[in-house]
Amino acid sequence: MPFIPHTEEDVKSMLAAIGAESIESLFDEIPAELRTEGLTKVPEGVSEMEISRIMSEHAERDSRALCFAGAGAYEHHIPAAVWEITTRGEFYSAYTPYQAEASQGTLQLLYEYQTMMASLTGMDISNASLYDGASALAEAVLMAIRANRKSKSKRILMPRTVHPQYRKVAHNICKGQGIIFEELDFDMEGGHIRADSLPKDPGDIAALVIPQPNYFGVLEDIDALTDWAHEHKALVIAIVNPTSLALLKAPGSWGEIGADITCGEGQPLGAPLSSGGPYFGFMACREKYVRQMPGRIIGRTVDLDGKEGFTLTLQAREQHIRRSKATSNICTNQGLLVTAATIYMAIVGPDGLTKVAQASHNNTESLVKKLESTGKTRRLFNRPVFHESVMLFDLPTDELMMEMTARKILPGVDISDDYPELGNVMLICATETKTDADLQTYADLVTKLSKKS
Amino acid sequence: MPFIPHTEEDVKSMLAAIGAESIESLFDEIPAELRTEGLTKVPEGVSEMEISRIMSEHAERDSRALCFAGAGAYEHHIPAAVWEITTRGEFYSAYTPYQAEASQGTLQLLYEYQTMMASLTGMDISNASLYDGASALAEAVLMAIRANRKSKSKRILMPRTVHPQYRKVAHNICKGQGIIFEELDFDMEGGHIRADSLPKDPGDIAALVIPQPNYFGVLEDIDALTDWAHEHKALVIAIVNPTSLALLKAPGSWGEIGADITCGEGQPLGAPLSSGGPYFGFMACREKYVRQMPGRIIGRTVDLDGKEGFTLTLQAREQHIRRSKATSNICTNQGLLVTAATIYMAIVGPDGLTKVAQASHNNTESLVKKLESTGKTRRLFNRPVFHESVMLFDLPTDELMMEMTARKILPGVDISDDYPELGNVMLICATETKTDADLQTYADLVTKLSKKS
Amino acid sequence: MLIFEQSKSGRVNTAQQPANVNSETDIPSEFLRADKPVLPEVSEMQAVRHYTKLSTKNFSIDTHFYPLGSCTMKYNPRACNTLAMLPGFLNRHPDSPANMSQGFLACMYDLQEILKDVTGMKEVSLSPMAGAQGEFAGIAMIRAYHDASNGGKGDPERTEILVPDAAHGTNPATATMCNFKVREIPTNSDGDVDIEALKEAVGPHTAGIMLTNPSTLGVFERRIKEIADIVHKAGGLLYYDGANLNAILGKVKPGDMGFDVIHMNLHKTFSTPHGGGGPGAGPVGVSERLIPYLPVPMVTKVDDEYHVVTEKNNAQSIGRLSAFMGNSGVLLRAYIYARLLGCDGMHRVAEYATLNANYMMKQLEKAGFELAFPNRKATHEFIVTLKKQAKDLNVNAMDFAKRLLDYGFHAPTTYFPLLVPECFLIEPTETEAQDALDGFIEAMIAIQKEAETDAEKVKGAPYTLPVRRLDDVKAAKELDLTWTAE
Amino acid sequence: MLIFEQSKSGRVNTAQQPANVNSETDIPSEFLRADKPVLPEVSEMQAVRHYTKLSTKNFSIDTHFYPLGSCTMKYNPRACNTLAMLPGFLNRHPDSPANMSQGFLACMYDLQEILKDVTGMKEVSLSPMAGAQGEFAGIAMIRAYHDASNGGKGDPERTEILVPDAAHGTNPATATMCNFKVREIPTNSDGDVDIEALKEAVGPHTAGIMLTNPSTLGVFERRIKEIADIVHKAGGLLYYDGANLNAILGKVKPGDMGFDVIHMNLHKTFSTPHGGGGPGAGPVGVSERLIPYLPVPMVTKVDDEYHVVTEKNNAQSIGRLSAFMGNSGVLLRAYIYARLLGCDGMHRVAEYATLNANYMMKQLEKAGFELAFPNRKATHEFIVTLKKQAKDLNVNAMDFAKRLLDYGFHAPTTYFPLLVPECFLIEPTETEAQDALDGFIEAMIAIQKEAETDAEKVKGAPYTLPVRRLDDVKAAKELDLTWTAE
Ligand SMILES: Cc1ncc(COP(=O)(O)O)c(C=O)c1O
Ligand SMILES: Cc1ncc(COP(=O)(O)O)c(C=O)c1O
Repeated sequence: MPFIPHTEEDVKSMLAAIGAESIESLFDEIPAELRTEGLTKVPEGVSEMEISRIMSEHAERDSRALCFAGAGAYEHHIPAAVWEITTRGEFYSAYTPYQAEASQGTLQLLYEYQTMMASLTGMDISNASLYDGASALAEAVLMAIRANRKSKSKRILMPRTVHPQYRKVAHNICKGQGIIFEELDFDMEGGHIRADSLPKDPGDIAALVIPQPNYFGVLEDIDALTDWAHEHKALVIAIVNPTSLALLKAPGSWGEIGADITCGEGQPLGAPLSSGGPYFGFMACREKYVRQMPGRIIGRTVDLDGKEGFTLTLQAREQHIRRSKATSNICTNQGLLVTAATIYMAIVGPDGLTKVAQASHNNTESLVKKLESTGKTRRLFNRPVFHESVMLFDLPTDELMMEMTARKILPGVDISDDYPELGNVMLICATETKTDADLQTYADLVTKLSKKS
Repeated sequence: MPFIPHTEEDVKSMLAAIGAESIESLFDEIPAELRTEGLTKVPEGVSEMEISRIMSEHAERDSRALCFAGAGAYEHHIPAAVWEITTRGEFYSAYTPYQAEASQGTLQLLYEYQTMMASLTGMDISNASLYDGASALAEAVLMAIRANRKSKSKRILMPRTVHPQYRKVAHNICKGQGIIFEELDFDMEGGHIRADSLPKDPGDIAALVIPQPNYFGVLEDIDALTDWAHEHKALVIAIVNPTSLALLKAPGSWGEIGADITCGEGQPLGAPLSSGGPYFGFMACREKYVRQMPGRIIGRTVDLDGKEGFTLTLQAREQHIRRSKATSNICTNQGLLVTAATIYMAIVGPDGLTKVAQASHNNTESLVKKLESTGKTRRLFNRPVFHESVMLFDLPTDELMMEMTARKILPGVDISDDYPELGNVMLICATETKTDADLQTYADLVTKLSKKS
Repeated sequence: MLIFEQSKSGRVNTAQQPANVNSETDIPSEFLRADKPVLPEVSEMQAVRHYTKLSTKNFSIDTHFYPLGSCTMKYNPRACNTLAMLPGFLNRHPDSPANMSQGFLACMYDLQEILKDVTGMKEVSLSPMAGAQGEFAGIAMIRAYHDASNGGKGDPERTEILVPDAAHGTNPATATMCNFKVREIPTNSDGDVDIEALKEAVGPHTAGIMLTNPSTLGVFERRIKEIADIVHKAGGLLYYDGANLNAILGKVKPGDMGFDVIHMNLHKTFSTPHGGGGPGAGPVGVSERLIPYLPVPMVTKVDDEYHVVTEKNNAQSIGRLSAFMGNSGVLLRAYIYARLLGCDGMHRVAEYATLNANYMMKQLEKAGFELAFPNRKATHEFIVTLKKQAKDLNVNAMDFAKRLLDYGFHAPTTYFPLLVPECFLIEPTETEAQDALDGFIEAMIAIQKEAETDAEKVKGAPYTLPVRRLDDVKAAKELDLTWTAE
Repeated sequence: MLIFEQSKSGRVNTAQQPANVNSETDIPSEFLRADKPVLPEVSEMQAVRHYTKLSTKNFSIDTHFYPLGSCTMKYNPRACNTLAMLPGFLNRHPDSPANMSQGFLACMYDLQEILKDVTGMKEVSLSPMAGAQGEFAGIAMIRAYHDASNGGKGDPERTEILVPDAAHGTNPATATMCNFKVREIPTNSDGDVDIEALKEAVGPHTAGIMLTNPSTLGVFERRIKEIADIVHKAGGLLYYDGANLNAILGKVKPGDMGFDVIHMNLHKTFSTPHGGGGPGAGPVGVSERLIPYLPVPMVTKVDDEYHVVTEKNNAQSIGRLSAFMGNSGVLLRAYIYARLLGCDGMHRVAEYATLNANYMMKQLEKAGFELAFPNRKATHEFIVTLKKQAKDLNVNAMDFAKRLLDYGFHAPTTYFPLLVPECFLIEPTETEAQDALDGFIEAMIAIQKEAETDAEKVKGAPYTLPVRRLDDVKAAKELDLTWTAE
């Protein structure tokens, strides 16, 4: 019996202790007419040996492509130590640290994580994770509505330069509560939100979302946008790539007084691509908003002997205490990914992260140049980018995708569906994992393909 | 600086404390004329990211073949838990447990291992490992010479059914000490040593080596051979496959009084094929010979408070104490592999190991039948086998090898070089990892190839 | 010591940095960061040592019996981790087209099928990232269903979700997130829903009810069919909180009980790791009428090829709740687990989980502990109330919990459900051997003796852990949420 | 508790057994086992829990500073493990033909080249499985060389191997295994070989000398060239015990010092893990004249293709010492480590190892500890002698060692080399940060104070480990080497 340790003898002695005749009799409170005949579509059990082979074959089927796709999920090098430690049983198979004394490992790590994220984002405090970047944005919006005491509105200004899936998720999660998202269109030359295109008199708005870099990889005018929002009593929700923060201005320093809430996708910090998850959403904010923050927060305190220790705190915001009045319904979050991220940041360090960011930027710039020199594609927007760029191709992007993937190259993400006005565009990304030879391979293939067609 | 934590400031303060001007000056006792210009053939350092890619490419180049080779290295399923625990830092990066109090994890595990191996082999005691099966045989021979007080000779009877490489290693290691190996030839029908072919009056011999199963996979007449040796005052050195011992008679029960020393290759117990190593040699013996045993031995004892604990014991046999009079020069052994083996045996258990052994036997028998039914090959020997069999092919084995490996099938081990008298023979093995479909694939290919030629 | 306290400015791990990076950036300075972020500057070894040592300060399934009620802390097979982390799976970009994804999608499709069978629901979407997000998806579907009623005109009256008072906090919190009002339904003394109160509560304002069955009180709701009828008749839908699915796998299916929508906690029933707080996975299954509203993406199979279904294909869907396909790696682990168990193994889960719970319940009762529902069978969990101890000895459930840690056992769930005073919700799970159960029972008996003879000892626990009892009040009052250099 | 004490007859891990095995065996019963072997019958979780917990009872590099002299306990980069365990490497059968092995063989070939460069030797064979087997290979080559001298007639007079008294036990033990007599050479008060004694010892019976340089006394043998000349002139060869190679990487090459043969401990200098006692790898390098005798297999490269060299190709080889190619997986780890370090990194190893050792030596001296060789520079290690403490306070090196464990430091090597009384051989390695060194020094100072004020406390140590001081005498007298059921 897989994973069940009972011998026949155990069962007998346990039933005797219970005073029951059979295991079956323990289920006699379930009305007979509800009892099922059993499972019919679950296949027969296989041994670990068999499933290992099945899974290895599945994994090999989708095997490693040279990946130039980003769009919210980035291939970075992850030090081997990160997951070797993260998957140690004591982290991997522990529950949420409700019994603080028996969970000091996880709790101290989370406190360290909060410190790192607060510093990276330039915010006062950080929570201990949300599900992913998209849902973190949704939670940030709900939080902003609660936090902005100066505004009575449920209007959120949402640039179209925010990741399209994030916008959908924010909408899907927030719409029940009547939140209104008003889209801001972008400048066709810069691929950014022009500060001077913002309404002079926007009325009562709760918050403005500012992505940096934005979905196109482009850098927004964060200072002007932030100040504009604050002038109009709106809060600023920054949505950022954490790797970029080693290089780019922290949201806490945007404009005159900085953003109010920062959120984003934590995946670049040590989480493998892994088909889109598990990743983790991060969220940080100004101290004054801490009681509006969703998710778990760890505090440092002392024990009976005055010794330093760590514990979950401010639980009165959470569903298990506040129930229908909680700041969010989130309970299980993405702890293990935060474990990996913390170890990742500790190993890579501030200089390492800066180099990862810079190398990713440099590689992308270099790829863009190589691609442009094929004469078959060009950079669409003229603003500086972080590590992604929208390329306009001569040939149809679905054809490019088909031909390239057949050669085990993922050439980028086709964003023409989400932005039909842009034409044959592909969002490309070359992180630090790419060599010059890799970039050249891509460019050569473009040349070859376009010749063919 | 890879793996060096010093900052420039550290270096300065440390040099100041030492009173040295530079790191270089710390080397001034090395005569100047000996100082090297530096390394010239070591390539420039690469990052972990770069080496990861290099090694992944190397690994993929040799990627997984359907393996029907055995001959001393067997593909078995290894539960995932085995290496996940074995590579935990506390096991992986610990030294030999010289400080017993700080090594109870390793020591208790080794004590458990000794218990398991003693029981599997039917011997009284086991050491904590030697390098591999071949060198364990060499050590067993040297030990037998020391242990056999009734014999003054340095003659060892060594069947040709022992693994050819093991015989070479035993010879290479023992020849310095003047050990004489006398080979026993095998029966061409059975592929075994016939007890009735043994000399009536062999003279003074120190030991007889008995392999079970032998190199051909064939089961030897262990009882008769053992008793013959003991009649002639020779010790019996059993060399066995540990997986087979779940099914086959333990050396401790061979003949009237059992073998005296048992050794073998531990690889089947949880070590991956891994190009031939690291594996581990095991050795077990009768209690009376314990002081002749090479290698480390762990004993159970008590601490100052009377609490149970474990420690290295009988160290007076070892080189670090006895120096030139030690039972062997072995120091570092194969601890981590023993860790894996112990966890492997604990997870698989006695019934599991029996099933692994039986399934491997059944699969090999079934493969032999499928191959024979192609009409292009036949089983060479008529004696029962464990999980290997010598097959005589119609077509040349090097051709078979070439064609099969081109199709990612390793059809077995070509043993015609070591046994030229046998003709076009291949030693094949199908462990529990093979499915019926795998066996059929092999047979079908043989049919196809022989048609071609 | 915190990792920051081991940090030294200028220390770098060269092996972990991309080489030859031109650091003169062409990004205009207005976008750049001026200060260096407070990340540790430690060697790789220092980091390894620090986090390896930290890990050993945790209790976990791999080290301790962890009878945490409602959390299903059972063995997380190591193979599920190893196989889900094969490079082929880890390297797949979520936007890879279907031609590069057949291996992954096949697993997802098969998992959907398995979950349909297990729950008796008609269709399943895997994407919710934990139980609470599954709940959100479920309640959002209930809203979408009502909104589409009356020929698309909707049913704006249906503003209430009914929730038993024993429900998990995520249930009411979810209802609120979907803008429903929450109305609590009381529990009767046997742990069942108070049917009379339910009858009074339902009406044209009832959008639905959220139920856990077996409930978090550790008993099976026997009149579930009646409840379903009452709610359905009133025009409401039934939501099944699948946190306790472990108790009934292969015995009874939520679909057969009359539920319209269910979420599963794969990190409970399908033994994916809890990871010190996640990640989880909370797939949702629905009855026929809710199929159009399922969250995307899902996976379909057409002529042996697997495809991803998105908003484009399902216009009525409540949409996506994550940027990609939820916690894919968790779903892979659950799939592997399901295949390892197979049909037979899955039946046994509920059987042995129930056997273990009833055994512990009986042995604790024999030892003099008071059960919350002495007349009921335990399901996969049960409740002991320590209210007598609290009153007579001034030793409460928290004290018992902390003292258990000293005995090497993780404490059961305490103070939940809220309606049982000084409660211990105990869930041993099917993967624990009788020895572990007996060890726990003996510890409880020993602590009871201590409480009687030396209450202060129990109240001062734990003594043998990395820290003694922590000051939660100080933590909340003098917020210290990030480290700063002195 | 032992794993056997958790065992219960009839418990099986179904997931870990091949399915549908026909257990009616056709093997004749005379060959079959009658009894069930004493292997534990525990669940997978019980095994995981047991061995996970056991692991935490160890000190290790991943958890503790481990300044074990002569053992080079430095950080074992995790990537070396992860990459060496890629499925492509793990699944390769050792008898795979070259066409299925180019990836693996390329690594082995490159490693040979790197080791040649590092040692200054002409050719390298990777196959010995640890230092001691490397020594065996080396001494066997020296024997083969002498046997082939005199135009093949041999030199039967050469029966002696010279070994300094500070040598590691494997040196004399190896000489014995190769049937040489061992003659010890004394050390002078500065830690160098006593040259006069050496001159007296050499002669026509001298087959060779085994030297470690820097020696295990932590000092560099300054007159090495002179020693080489003396031995060579007498017709003997020089063997270099490479256990201390870490001290001189890139600074001086054994080949340039005049050595004829060397073994390396890759599990020291090349940071492959010690694994609680192995596996290691002990490749050997040789000067021109010993090339023909190198052990097989080796790897050659012809036209960009890699081939395995065996006895067939090298008739004079001392042959193979393992069934296959030695500890291949260890060699892979060493190769990865070498590539990560590269040329520059390798130079730095010796530099920072030496810096750390000299720093500790000076700080301990300042704190009042007595150095064995106060007039010498430390190499990568150095010796403190606690003979005064033993005499005056009755607190010996073992007591200091055990007490250090309580302070969270692994003890240095004690009582080796044998010629320094009450010695601590301290090797910090280059991967330790100054903080760790300072922590150790402070602990030494604290223990010294304890020894002065409360000697019994030190003598009773350790107090904070899983067990207190163990009774070794009982262990050896009342042998208990295997568990048996009561
Ligand atoms: C009864 C019940 N419902 C819902 C949940 C919420 O699930 P999750 O934590 O996965 O969001 C839990 C989890 O603890 C639970 O026990
Ligand atoms: C100086 C010296 N020589 C030789 C050896 C033997 O090496 P191994 O343990 O790898 O056999 C050691 C190992 O401790 C050593 O320190």
